Amino acid sequence: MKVSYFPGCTLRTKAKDLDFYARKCAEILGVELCEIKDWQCCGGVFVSAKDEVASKLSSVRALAAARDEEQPLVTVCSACHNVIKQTNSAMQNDPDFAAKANLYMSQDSNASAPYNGETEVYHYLELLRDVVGFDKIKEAVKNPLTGKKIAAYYGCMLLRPGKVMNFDDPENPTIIEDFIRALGAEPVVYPERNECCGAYVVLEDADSAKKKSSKVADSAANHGAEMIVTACPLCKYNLEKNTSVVPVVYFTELLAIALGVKEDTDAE
Amino acid sequence: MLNKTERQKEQILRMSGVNPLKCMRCGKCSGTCPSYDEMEYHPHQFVYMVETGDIETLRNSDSIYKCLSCFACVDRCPRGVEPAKIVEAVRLTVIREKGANHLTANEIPALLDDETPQQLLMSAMRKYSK
Amino acid sequence: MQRIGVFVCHCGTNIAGTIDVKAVAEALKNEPGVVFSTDYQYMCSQAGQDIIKNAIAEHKLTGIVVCSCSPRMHENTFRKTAAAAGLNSYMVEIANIREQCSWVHKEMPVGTEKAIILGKAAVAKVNLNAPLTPGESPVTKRALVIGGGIAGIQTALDIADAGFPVDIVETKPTIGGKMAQLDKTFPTLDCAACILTPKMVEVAQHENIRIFSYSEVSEIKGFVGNFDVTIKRRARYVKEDLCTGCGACTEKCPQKKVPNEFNLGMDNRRAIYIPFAQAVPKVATIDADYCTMLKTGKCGVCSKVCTAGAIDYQAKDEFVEEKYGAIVAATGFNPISMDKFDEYAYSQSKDVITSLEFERLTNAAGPTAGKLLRPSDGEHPHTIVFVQCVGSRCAACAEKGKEYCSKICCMYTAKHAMLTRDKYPDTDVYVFYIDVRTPGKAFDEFYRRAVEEYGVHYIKGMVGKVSPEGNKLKVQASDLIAGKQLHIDADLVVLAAAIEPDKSARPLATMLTASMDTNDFFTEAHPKLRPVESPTAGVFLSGTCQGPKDIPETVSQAGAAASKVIGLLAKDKLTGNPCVAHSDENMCNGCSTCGNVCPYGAITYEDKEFRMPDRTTKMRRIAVVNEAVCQGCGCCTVACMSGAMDLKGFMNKQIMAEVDAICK
Amino acid sequence: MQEIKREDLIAKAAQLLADGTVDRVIGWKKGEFDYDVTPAVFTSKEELENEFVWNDFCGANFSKYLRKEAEKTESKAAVFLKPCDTYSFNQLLTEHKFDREKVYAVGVPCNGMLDDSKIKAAANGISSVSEENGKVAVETLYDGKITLERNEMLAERCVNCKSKKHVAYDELLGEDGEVLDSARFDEVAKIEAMSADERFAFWQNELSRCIRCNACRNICPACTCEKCVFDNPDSGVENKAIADSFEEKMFHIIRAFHVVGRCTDCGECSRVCPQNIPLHLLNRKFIKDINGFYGDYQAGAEAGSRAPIVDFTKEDLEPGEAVERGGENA
Amino acid sequence: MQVNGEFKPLIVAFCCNWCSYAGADLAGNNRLNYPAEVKIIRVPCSCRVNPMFILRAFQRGADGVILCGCHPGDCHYTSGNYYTRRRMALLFSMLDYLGIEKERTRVEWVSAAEGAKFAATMNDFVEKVTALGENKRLEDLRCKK
Repeated sequence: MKVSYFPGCTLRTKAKDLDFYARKCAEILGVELCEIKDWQCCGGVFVSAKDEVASKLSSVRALAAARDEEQPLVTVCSACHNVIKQTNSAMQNDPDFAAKANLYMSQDSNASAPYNGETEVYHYLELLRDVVGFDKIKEAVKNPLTGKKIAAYYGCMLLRPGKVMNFDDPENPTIIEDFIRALGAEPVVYPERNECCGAYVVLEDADSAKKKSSKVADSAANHGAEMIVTACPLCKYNLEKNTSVVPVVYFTELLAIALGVKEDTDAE
Repeated sequence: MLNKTERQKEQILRMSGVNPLKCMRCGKCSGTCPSYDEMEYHPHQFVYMVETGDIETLRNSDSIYKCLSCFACVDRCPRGVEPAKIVEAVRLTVIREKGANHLTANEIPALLDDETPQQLLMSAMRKYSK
Repeated sequence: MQRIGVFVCHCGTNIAGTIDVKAVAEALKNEPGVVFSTDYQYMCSQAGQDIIKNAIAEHKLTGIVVCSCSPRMHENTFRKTAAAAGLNSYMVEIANIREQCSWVHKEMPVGTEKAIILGKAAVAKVNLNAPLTPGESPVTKRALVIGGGIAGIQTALDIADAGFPVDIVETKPTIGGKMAQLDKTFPTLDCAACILTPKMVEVAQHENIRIFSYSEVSEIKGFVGNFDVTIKRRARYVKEDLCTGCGACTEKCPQKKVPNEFNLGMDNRRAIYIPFAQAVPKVATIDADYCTMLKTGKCGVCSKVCTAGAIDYQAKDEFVEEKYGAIVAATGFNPISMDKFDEYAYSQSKDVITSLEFERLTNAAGPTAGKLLRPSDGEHPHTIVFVQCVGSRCAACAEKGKEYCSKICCMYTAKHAMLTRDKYPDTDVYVFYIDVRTPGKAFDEFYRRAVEEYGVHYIKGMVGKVSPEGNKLKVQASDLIAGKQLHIDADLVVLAAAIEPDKSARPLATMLTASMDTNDFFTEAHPKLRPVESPTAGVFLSGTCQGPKDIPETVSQAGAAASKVIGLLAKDKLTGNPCVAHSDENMCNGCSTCGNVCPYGAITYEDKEFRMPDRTTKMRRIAVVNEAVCQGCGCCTVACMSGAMDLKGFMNKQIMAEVDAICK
Repeated sequence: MQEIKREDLIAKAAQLLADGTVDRVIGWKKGEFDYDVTPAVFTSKEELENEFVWNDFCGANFSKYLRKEAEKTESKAAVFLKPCDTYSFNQLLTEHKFDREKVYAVGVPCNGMLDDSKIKAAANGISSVSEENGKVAVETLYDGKITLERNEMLAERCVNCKSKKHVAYDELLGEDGEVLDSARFDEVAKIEAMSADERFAFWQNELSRCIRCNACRNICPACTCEKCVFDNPDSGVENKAIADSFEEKMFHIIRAFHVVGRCTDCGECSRVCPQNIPLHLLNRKFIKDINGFYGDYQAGAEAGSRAPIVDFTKEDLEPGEAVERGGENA
Repeated sequence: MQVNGEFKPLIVAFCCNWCSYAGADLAGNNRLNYPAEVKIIRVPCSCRVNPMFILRAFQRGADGVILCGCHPGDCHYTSGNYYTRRRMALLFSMLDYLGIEKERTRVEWVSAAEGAKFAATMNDFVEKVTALGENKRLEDLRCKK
């Protein structure tokens, strides 16, 4: 299966691992990630104001590109996913916004047909769950992570707003836990897993971010987690910067270890 | 003619798409908010104060920079009010004013470390400056 | 030619303020057929009615037109007036010059002109009216009550006491409903079982009441006074007439791991069970989903221990057909699912429970024998947080919960908080509320006692999130009065879940052709004046199937529904609506189109011999309307190409005469 | 030219009479002119051989005759039905208009019938019409023999034939055909595409020719009322002559509306109209709308089917949408 | 009809007894104004309205005809308005086909609780019909004053 792929800014720089292993694992699982040509940064965060148009255009371009290829659009980074899915929803449900965005887009040198929200947007995890299937992943696992107690950290961006993301139950998600189980490890369920890490406020109020990150990491540790997995570079940064109780890894790395693509440096 | 407060209110409501009259003042947003203690004015107050036109107070408060946009209040509100969107709209009315950027490019290098992801810079710029 | 009298009402200034009533009376004098025309202050008053009666006698009127308020208001009044003066009731027409004229137009000339036209239309119609006599249909003197909770029980008892036979159909193995699961009742704190179970016994022993438990209504046909109902009696694999309710089988059954729905799954029962000690009928039931014998054919322990020989593994669903004159819906409520409110961690912690579960936890017959213990570890909770309005008062756009107030939660939460503090003074009890709504006799006093005498902490604010950490539930909430965010380490969290109509109500409403609102509560015939009747004749509403209610309200509505049923069953015959369809057999060609559109199946076809002009005879298929079944919608009249089918009281030519008068 | 021969029909009819299956046969016989074929009842082989006609002018749909014919005696009558006639046959059965037991239906394949008005337009002073090598040969008083292309002389309803398949019969002569994809709604769509003013002008012009002869109603297999509303003084719409242009419109709207969901599109109304008003375009508008609004429905395709006008779904479109859609269809 | 040089349309409104007629009453109770050109005829159900009545109204001088019934699904007779919906969809489409202005006919669902909707509907309908002017295409000259 071929899908359009939007890596995002951080995956090219600080979060290369998140990207690298996503591609490697996709190959093994029979999914071809076709990187969108000339993609532009999503902006890192969705600005909810209805009159913010220009800041959402990079997402619309990516969506339109995927539409032109008749492929769903896949992202790995939680933030890109959140921005692109919310933008897509606005294109579908806010005709005023869609009209303005299409007007901007029509000025592009290689403008394609007006975009009206036709593309389906998947997070890589959704791809694993809904397209590949966790059962199939379980079969593909070469190095099961047996005995490992791993805490899933969703943060806020994968789940909310729930009606738009439509990713999982925002109050009691299970997708990453199921993913962890498929890799042979034991998921640790803890109540802070869907709370915000402090996000971009770290530049504004480092203490606030520290407080939030600590709460998350402590909660995971208290529930016996040996490791936290996340899909978001910013979550990883905040958790690692502010806490040291539990190591934090990207979910794609974990997948790569289980599939035998990556050496488990922690093993033994 | 609308006076300044009324204009501001109307703009905030239009940008955010929020109808504060739907609020039943249950306070679940503030019961939910992870940044409650960092804020001078809390999510339910944002909704109420915009409704009553007490907007300047909000614009002058640091509270507008404390919201994480984590959308927990949006998801849990039983009335579909979406307080986070109103916080964002109030903040935008401030930073869209000339010279009112809350974070400028010059301030950034001092805030960085080796691990800072690009995403953080992008989103902080998006949230705090125009 | 008719002799028509016209009576123009002033309705004080309601009509006369905008319409020149004298001019209307004067203008209508010249209409064809009109022999008398007058006006009066209040036509509906005794004096006004006397004017009409006198005029009928004096001018030998054959028809009257009253220009007044809406016919929905006083058509009946004036029909009775006419009848009292010896004129057929259906020779009366109303011109609505109040709601549809004087109240919606401001200028006197405009209003007056329109009133005259409306009057002319009514005169034109009366000119073509014919006296009508309502048909009669017999009344089956038996009532059906669907639902065996307190609402159904009370309705059934009241009807039965009046001397009419009643059947109760209950889906569960026992009657008793939600009230049987409650511990105490507010605001008097009577024990629910103490006041309910005697009534259940009374039902069981009443000579006029039959209970079809473990049964459901599968088909309803017919109409008021003459319903034909099919009741499906689900196989319970125990012969009701033989079972003595000794309970030996329920003790010996080896299948012990069946979630006990009576205790909301907080403990287990056997595959053969009697829901609770005071069940009525006190008969065991085999749960086919769990019974090893029924599933695999191996076991048979219950049959061996049953000395009465009541076990019957071969039992099949049975269908009972019965006729009823009236049907009462009493299908009750359930708490809504907490799936969309998992920020309260209901699915994540056993110690987050609903209020109904709390009732079972404090009930002496419950899973903990009445001791308030945490479901997770059986420990005594010291800090309890109650959350009100969970799923009630939600906006539609939030796409979760219900828009309405569930009405009973404020009071039962006060009750729970008070009883907890009373029994366990070492507990801290918090109640998070948006508003405390206590309209009701001794209700607010009750709530204040919880605060003032029992020291329950009422906090205006809402819980945002409940996080299970260790053996605690971390409750994060707002305190809007103090302007603080609170963090409470609770041992037990109790959610006041919104209530919703039972799922069986919607298919039942379809069978009854009774209407429902968007929340699936039954609609009443009139929200104020006919609150216990459904708009469908012969169908009545009892209890929470009509809207959220507490027990005293339910019981009073149940009694009111019963009195309506008794009023209906007391009649030997029902006079129908004479404005029914009628087919002119000389014009009907038997094409069957009318029967296709009749919502009531009131039209049948038969072959009839017609005498031809040449003295031969000819058989022809024609439509025949059952006047007792026809409700008078008139759908068939339009389906009929030839115009053979017409509607009495709203005949083609009458309506066309109105059109002509209006367009003249 | 018809594939099935006159002789075959006569032989079949004679056999049915001879073996007592029926005691009369409804068929066609010659009228005043060759193109003026009229329905007739035959009771003997001799009558059949002398008068029975089967040619390109046997357009008449006999279904409606069955209502009266089946009532006459206890014995059976045979009837010849072309494919399009069988739809009317079924529709009449759906409406209980005759006793199926009293009819023996013989299906006959049809190659399309000719429109005498088209021939008359092409030839003056016709003395005879015959077939010659698949063409139409017309002897005229003034111009001698004229040869016309058969396809060009076909009746409109045959040009747009909806089905060569018999949907009801006791016995079929020859081969059965298929339901066809016809272009019968093209003309309706063309009118829909006009502006409202053009449509009004078009119909004003067409309907103003109506002389209220009632031929369309009387021939219509769906018009089987004991008493037509237009003949009934109590109906409120009775009228027997056109006194105002309103009445032209009302008569034709009501006539078409009364056969909504029942009209099989047999085209008899237009065939018999002496003023050549395209009445089938009113019926077809309803059929086209029904197909578009409620899904394809062919009246008479199946006896006992429920017409969309006496049926509903909860999701039906609103009348306001119907009017908009009607325009968009254009 | 011309009143003082101004065109006042004549509107016939057929209202079902259970919902729309009550809705019209409620508009009255709440004193919600609408033009006096609207004259209501009470029928038990919208499905009682025969296309002949509508044509009759136009013949006799109406400029617009509106049918009001219970919302689909809420018919007092359970299904009457569903038939109305089909009949009128087909009839209105036919009128449109004949070139009769489609704004002259309308079906609206008005519940007993929708007094405001009734008044708003009538205001809107009268406005639309007024804009069209007199009914010429379905007039009967004999009925002209």
